[in-house]
Amino acid sequence: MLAYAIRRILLLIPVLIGMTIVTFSIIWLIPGNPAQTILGEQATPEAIAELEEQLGLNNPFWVQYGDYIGSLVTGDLGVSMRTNNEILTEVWPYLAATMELTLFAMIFALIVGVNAGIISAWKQNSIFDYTCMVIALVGVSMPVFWLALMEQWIFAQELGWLPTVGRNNARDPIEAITHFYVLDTLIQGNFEQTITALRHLVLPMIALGTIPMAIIARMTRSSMLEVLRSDYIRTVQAKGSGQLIVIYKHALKNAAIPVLTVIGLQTGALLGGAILTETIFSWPGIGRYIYEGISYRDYPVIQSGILIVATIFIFINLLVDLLYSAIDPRIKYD
Amino acid sequence: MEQAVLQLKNLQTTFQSGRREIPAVDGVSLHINKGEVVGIVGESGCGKSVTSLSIMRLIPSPPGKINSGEIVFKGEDLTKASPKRMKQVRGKEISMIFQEPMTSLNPLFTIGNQLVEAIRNHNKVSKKEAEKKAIDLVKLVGIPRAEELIHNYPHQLSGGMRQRIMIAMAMSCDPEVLIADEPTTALDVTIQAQILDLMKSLNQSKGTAILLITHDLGVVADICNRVIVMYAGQIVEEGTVRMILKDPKHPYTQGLIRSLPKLTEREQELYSIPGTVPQPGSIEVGCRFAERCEYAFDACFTENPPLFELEESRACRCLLYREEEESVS
Amino acid sequence: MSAEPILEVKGLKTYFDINGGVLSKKVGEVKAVDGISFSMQEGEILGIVGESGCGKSTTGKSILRLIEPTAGEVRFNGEDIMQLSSENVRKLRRDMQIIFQDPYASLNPRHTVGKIIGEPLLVHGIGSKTERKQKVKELLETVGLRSEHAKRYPHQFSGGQRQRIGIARALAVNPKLIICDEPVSALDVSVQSQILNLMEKLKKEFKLTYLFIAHDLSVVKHISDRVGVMYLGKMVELANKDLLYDEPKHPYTKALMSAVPVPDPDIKQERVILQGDVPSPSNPPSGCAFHTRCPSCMDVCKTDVPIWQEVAPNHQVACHLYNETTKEENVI
Amino acid sequence: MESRPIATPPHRPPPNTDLKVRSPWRESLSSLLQNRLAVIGGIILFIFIVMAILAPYLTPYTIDKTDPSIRLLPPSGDHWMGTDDLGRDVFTRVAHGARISLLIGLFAISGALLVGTTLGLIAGFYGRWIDMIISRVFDVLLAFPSILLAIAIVAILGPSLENALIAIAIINVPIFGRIVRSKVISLRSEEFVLAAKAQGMKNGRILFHHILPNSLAPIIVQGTLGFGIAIIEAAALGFLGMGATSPTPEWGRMLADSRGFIQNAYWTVLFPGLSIMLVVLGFNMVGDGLRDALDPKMKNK
Amino acid sequence: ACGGEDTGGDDNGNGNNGTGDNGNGTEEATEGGTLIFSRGGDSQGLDPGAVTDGESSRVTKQVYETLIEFDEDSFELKPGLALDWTPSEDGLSYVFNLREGVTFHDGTPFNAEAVKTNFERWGDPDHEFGFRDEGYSYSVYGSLFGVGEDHVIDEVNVISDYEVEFILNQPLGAFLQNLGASYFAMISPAALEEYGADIDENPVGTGPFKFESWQRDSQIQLVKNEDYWDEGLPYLDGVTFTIIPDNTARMSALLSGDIDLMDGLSPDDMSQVEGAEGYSVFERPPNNFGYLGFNTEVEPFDDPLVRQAFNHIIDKEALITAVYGGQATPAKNPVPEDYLGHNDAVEEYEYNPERAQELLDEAGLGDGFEFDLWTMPVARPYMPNPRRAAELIQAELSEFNIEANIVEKEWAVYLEEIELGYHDVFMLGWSGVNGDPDYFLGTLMHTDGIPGSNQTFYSNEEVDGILDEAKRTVDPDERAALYEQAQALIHDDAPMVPLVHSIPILAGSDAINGYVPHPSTSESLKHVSLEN
Ligand SMILES: Nc1ncnc2c1ncn2[C@@H]1O[C@H](COP(=O)(O)OP(=O)(O)OP(=O)(O)O)[C@@H](O)[C@H]1O
Ligand SMILES: Nc1ncnc2c1ncn2[C@@H]1O[C@H](COP(=O)(O)OP(=O)(O)OP(=O)(O)O)[C@@H](O)[C@H]1O
Ligand SMILES: [Mg+2]
Ligand SMILES: [Mg+2]
Ligand code: NI
Repeated sequence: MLAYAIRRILLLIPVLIGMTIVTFSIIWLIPGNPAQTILGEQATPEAIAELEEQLGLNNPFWVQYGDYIGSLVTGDLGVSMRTNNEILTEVWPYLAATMELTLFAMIFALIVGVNAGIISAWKQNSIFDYTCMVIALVGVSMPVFWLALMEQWIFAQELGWLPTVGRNNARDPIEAITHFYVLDTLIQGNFEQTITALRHLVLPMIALGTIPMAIIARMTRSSMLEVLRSDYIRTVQAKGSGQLIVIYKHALKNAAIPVLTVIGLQTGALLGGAILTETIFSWPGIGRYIYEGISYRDYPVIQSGILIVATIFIFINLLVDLLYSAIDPRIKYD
Repeated sequence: MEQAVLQLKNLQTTFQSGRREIPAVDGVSLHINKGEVVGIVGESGCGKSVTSLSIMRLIPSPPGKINSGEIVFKGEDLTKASPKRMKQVRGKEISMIFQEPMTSLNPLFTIGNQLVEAIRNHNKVSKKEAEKKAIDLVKLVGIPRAEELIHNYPHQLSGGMRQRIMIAMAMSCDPEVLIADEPTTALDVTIQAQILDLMKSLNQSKGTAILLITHDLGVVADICNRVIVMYAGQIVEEGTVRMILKDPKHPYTQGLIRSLPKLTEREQELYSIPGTVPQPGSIEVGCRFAERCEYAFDACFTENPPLFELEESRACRCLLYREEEESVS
Repeated sequence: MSAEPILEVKGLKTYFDINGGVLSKKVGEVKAVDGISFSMQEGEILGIVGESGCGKSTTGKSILRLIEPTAGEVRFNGEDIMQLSSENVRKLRRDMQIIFQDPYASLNPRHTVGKIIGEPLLVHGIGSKTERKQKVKELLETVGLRSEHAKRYPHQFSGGQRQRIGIARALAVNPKLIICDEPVSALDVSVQSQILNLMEKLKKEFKLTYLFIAHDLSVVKHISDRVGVMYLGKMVELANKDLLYDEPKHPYTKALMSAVPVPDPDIKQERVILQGDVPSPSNPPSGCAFHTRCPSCMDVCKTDVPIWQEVAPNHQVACHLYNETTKEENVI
Repeated sequence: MESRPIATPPHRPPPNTDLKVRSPWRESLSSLLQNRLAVIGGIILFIFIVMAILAPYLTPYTIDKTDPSIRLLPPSGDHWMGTDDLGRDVFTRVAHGARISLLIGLFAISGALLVGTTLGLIAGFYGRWIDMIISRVFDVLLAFPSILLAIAIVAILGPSLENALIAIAIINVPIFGRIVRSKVISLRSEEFVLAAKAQGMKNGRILFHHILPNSLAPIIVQGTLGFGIAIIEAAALGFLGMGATSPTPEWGRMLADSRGFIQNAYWTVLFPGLSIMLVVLGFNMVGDGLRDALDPKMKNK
Repeated sequence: ACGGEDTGGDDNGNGNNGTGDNGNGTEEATEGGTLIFSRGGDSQGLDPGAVTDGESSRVTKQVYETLIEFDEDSFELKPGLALDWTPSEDGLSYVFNLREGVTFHDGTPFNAEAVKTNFERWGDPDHEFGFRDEGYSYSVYGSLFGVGEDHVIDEVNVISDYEVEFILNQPLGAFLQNLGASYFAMISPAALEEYGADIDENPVGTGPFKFESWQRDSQIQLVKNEDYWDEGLPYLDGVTFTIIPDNTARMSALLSGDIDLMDGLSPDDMSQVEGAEGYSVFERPPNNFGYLGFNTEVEPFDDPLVRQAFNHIIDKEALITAVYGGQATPAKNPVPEDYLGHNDAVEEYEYNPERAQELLDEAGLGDGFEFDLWTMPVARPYMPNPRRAAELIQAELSEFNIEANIVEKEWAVYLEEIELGYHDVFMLGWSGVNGDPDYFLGTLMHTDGIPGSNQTFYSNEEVDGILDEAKRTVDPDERAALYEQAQALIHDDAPMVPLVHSIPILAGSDAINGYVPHPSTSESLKHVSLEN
């Protein structure tokens, strides 16, 4: 298990290096002068030239890449050009905001998706099954941003049930400790604020979680069906175990393996989809951070932002892989 | 006649295919006596597995269903049993092992866990006791190091060992009937010999009746008392091992036996039955073997031959024996 | 027996690397075929039997260089195949063909039967288009199918019919040697005998030589002239079939013979039930590979690899029981 | 054998004369046509394709003729989907948008398919270091959430429809590449490929006559599903202002531009979004159907 | 209230300090409450001199104060941290009397030294608090007071604790006006010392509100400065600036009571706000200029006839209806109305397709042509929806068979490339910061602005001469005359199509009293109060 984990981590190294090359060259290739952006449309050319010099933007590619890797290795993600702050420290609130959102979205997707999938597979070809699968089909076809807009329109603007945007109520701002607001309010014992934080989470969570939910539901159903047809399930039935044991002990664990893969992959989709959801719901997360970085040509922020997201993504997939080997004893020995 | 523990009466099991219902098993009647070993032989797709799964009421539904007939187990018709009752029957009174030892155990649980589950399904015992029982069972099927082995996962075992575990699991509650669906087909001959040996000894020591499904007549000769030959969803011939192997009546059985290359005799050319097994449901009238039969005559294509009782525990579904039947009765 | 052998295999070894460990390095090897030698005369059928995983298929494929062997010599008509360039091997394949076990997997599901059978002709540049068509028809009839079948796709055929198509394909280029890798083990008995008969007929008709791989002893016995028994990558015994079946010498062969159930209630033979399972070829036992299961195992078997020797005319065995020299050496 | 009276020449039914040639593709097609959802999906797609082709003839309006005097009119007989803030007919724009979305999907997916399949074939067939390099590149590309990578690529190339298309093609390359690679690797050890080799075929022939046609099923399925995904991705880029430029009536772009009117003029937001969803739904339904129809597991055995 | 202050000053100060003007009843102003102000984007930084964006000055305006302040709703000057000021005859020196008893939020006193430190920080390239190595730059300072050789402020001398003298090396007509710009606000020298380059996240000024916290892309919290020199002010306990990028979403947040005041109300949503009980709309006086600029160096836009034709083709009224929701006035000059020197006599090119066709025929392009129309990717106060505007213009031009290919670039690339002249025609605008016409004309139309702020590449020696002279002239009337003359010339050359002076709109709850939007986009909220 440990050897397997180490092996998997070592295998990540070339990917990580590849990623840094990609992130770095993306930025290097982007047209536009960051100095101009920093100074804005009403800046003088002299000021721009001066700033370029300071930022070392005139060095050749490999020198800049070398510097970049050099500082990455020491844990230095660079300094945001927009804010002049260390990205490593600055990024946390954004990251936490995104993580809170994606976490909730994933939990939502999992709870709804897995259960819908199980029941659909169990009651194959029932009305429930058909309804669920049609909903799931529509779900996977849903453009996140449109869903988000529609939700906002209907539930926030027309019905006024839930807040339109943001993470908390500006009148009663949540005091950030970990920047996971739900957690923070719980730590502080301010349950009223917990409710506020949760209310703000509902719409973006559903918007972001719908596609993974649909995909998970479909995946759970099909892998459940496949497992339910397998020989060992027949064995379990033949020895007289009850339906619940068949489904929840034997079938689900086996069906979980492909579902886990989907979850790992969907986390990437979530992190990517966050950029859209966060834009619509004014969620100050990493997606917005990168997006703002792009429009300000904030090179270090784009580089590091994308790198952070991609790293999280591959580590989640690593986690999924390790989880496999926890579930599936065959993997350890491979 | 001895007392039958299990009796199938005119069992028909169909599968929905598009709009058609295709009978995979079409009017099978058979019985198994206490402590007896009955073999079912037949070519691939003739309905052997469907018959056995029907007994366990494990036909995947949809698309399959038991259409008609009775499955009488000790006087009780299992086709009418509630799911709860079936849960009791399965594993405790009738148990089953399957062809593929490689895929028949859940790969994600230890052997011990799966054995314990089987034991605790029918016996109110603590986990500890169940585990002890499991170790005993593993020992019973002739695997050394049982204490260690129950902590292993199926993939750590060889095919033969897995099949032994399957047998152990099936024997965990001393069932009255053990259905074994091609238990050795996937195994090598030397391993097959081990498994057959084991089954024989269990049959002798515990008196478990065994319904052995196979397509290997050699296996039948080795272990069975009585043989049932199936062809295209129907029983075509039934009799004791000796009768069937030494004096087959049905042209199909005859052909089958003649087409086997024999280890013990010398032969120039093998006999072969022309043609192939018909798709289930493709023949509506007439003898299902008629197309391949060298003795077929006109009536074979227009009449459905019944199963003629030829002598005690001997029957044959062939119009050639009509007069004989008539004369006998 | 004086003629040049058509196929001569000497010390053939095929190992597969096992990769693993942290950096996916080679951590071991599967000795799938571990030093096999035999030769075949033209027109002969050599059967090879053995338990699953003992390396039968790998032997067959290695001879054709479908799998690159690790070491050894394969002489076909006196020419060492192992030394040929891949282009020459390609050309040589006109003379050596293979029929596979699985009639479902060995035919390209997207090609018509006509294309499947005609393709070898095409790639070897045999005949014009119409000639090839004609040849395909002939071949189909030769193997007992109808010429109209050429337009159909494999999935429209039953297993036995598919195996006939596979045979027709192998025959298309008029090969001299056909390696049959368990051609009947996926088939039902009644169909199996059809195919066996067909193969025998073709052999006579086309003066073929077969290397016939199977795990069913009775099938091998039925069809072969000589039979080799493999165990764990090694040949343990090779003899004329009657000799082998009547007087098996190697303890493994004996056990194997006795384990085959005979469909005759009158024959109740004494079974030699072997203990345990076949060991893994990635970690074969020392000495004689069979010593872990051998009922007549001696000390020497655990340490020394028995040599492959002729103990009787046309009867080769690798077993210490028949090795006077080793015995003596051991005694000393 | 017992001597049984053998009947007069048995008149057997004529042997099975069903010699209808049923190619695997035809069979897949007919099973596709039996799949109700797939047919519905096909109909949806057909409607959108017709709409795309006939877009200029469906309405008397053009996509760019502005008329502030009729801005933000609700749906009516004249304007089936109302008008937008510049007084343009929303239906006309949605219909033209179908053209754009379908073309984006078509080009992005064909590009990705071509490049991905080629790379996948090479990697899977030749193995060794080529496979190693190509696979690592795929790994790296797949390590980025796709939309993020697309955004980054558009940022390099500059926002425009063509560049969005290129970005979407690039992010889809490794998806196709991987599928093809793994399919090729599994096919490489299939017996029929080994048989082809044994018959003395050259690599090129094996690759293009045996491996490629048998890898098509997953490529087709992924192509269909990917088509829908590409349309969503293009719309997402358009929504973020990184895709189509004005006055191109690209759906995502239309959504972004009309976002502010959702309360006053919901139709400007509802219809473009609904169109995206329906087209993608159509592709998903057909793709699912194809998957079932082409799934080799359902056939042969 | 805010009485009792000594209205110092000369002709510029008009002593109108909050009482009277705004009828929102200062007397019954309730104290307390936190105002939630929501806008579309975050501030870039909170060092007023180092930022150019409105979202930053909106906040710094609360924390910092300038020597001279503008009147509440215009660019009229009035005392700020300086009570009065005396220019020398030749316009080369100014002496400022500073307000006494003012302390920075960190407790250090505001005095002449502080003024000197701040100005030197902006003007001296090597100043220790310049933080230029950390990426700081003072670009507005540079464009208003010049950099390097052109630097206008020669010296800043401390005469006494509360008296400071500015020595200029040439007269600068807009000098005092410049000082009113929110950029030149006084930062505590002690804080500069303490925070160093982090000063832009730890603002310490003298203003009515103190900085409390800033969560990037989320919110900025300010709290009341209890020690504010203007007794009794501010009324509010604090101000929170939040961000909701989308205009409509922001409005619904307002209508649901989540926020009190919002910037950037979409004109199409005005009716909603007006229809809602308890909310109203605020209009900000126009102080900007949106235009369609030609690259006068490329064909066919080097031909004034074509440029004039475009002026006749574009229907500003339609533009204003469709894109500005009526919230804009058509522009005929670069300089906004009400500005010193705005030439009202210039006769606007009216919407006249026939005339346009004539001009095009005359230029030999009657059959149409094709060109690239560069469109801004972001909304600006002068151009709330540039894409829509471009689509409209494109549609109008297509009537003349002129095909405009809309080109979109990312904002930074856009700015960079139009400076380099890659474009044919582009859209842009300009916002005033100091209420002075030079900031519009000198930057946009002078040859010195090439390459740089003059992206039309318009170069007319005569205009250059007039603008140079006006810049050096101190007398307002003389300057006005010169600028009017320049505008007439520019109008004839038509290097651009002046589109609009837009009227940005805000919306707020009726609980807000005393809020007066200032033309410069940022206003102090010290007179604002919230009814509970
Ligand atoms: N789940 C199913 N759905 C549809 N048809 C089925 C199903 N299971 C079995 N059948 C059909 O029922 C018939 C009998 O199948 P069965 O598995 O009983 O054959 P068998 O005799 O056990 O063959 P084998 O020797 O290959 O195991 C076959 O023709 C098969 O097509
Ligand atoms: N490509 C491969 N890579 C690694 N190991 C292999 C490979 N092919 C075969 N082996 C191993 O080589 C050994 C011999 O395999 P082979 O297929 O030759 O056996 P076989 O005798 O044909 O068995 P069967 O009767 O099951 O067909 C087995 O242990 C197998 O696991
Ligand atoms: Mg079966
Ligand atoms: Mg094999
Ligand atoms: Ni006979």
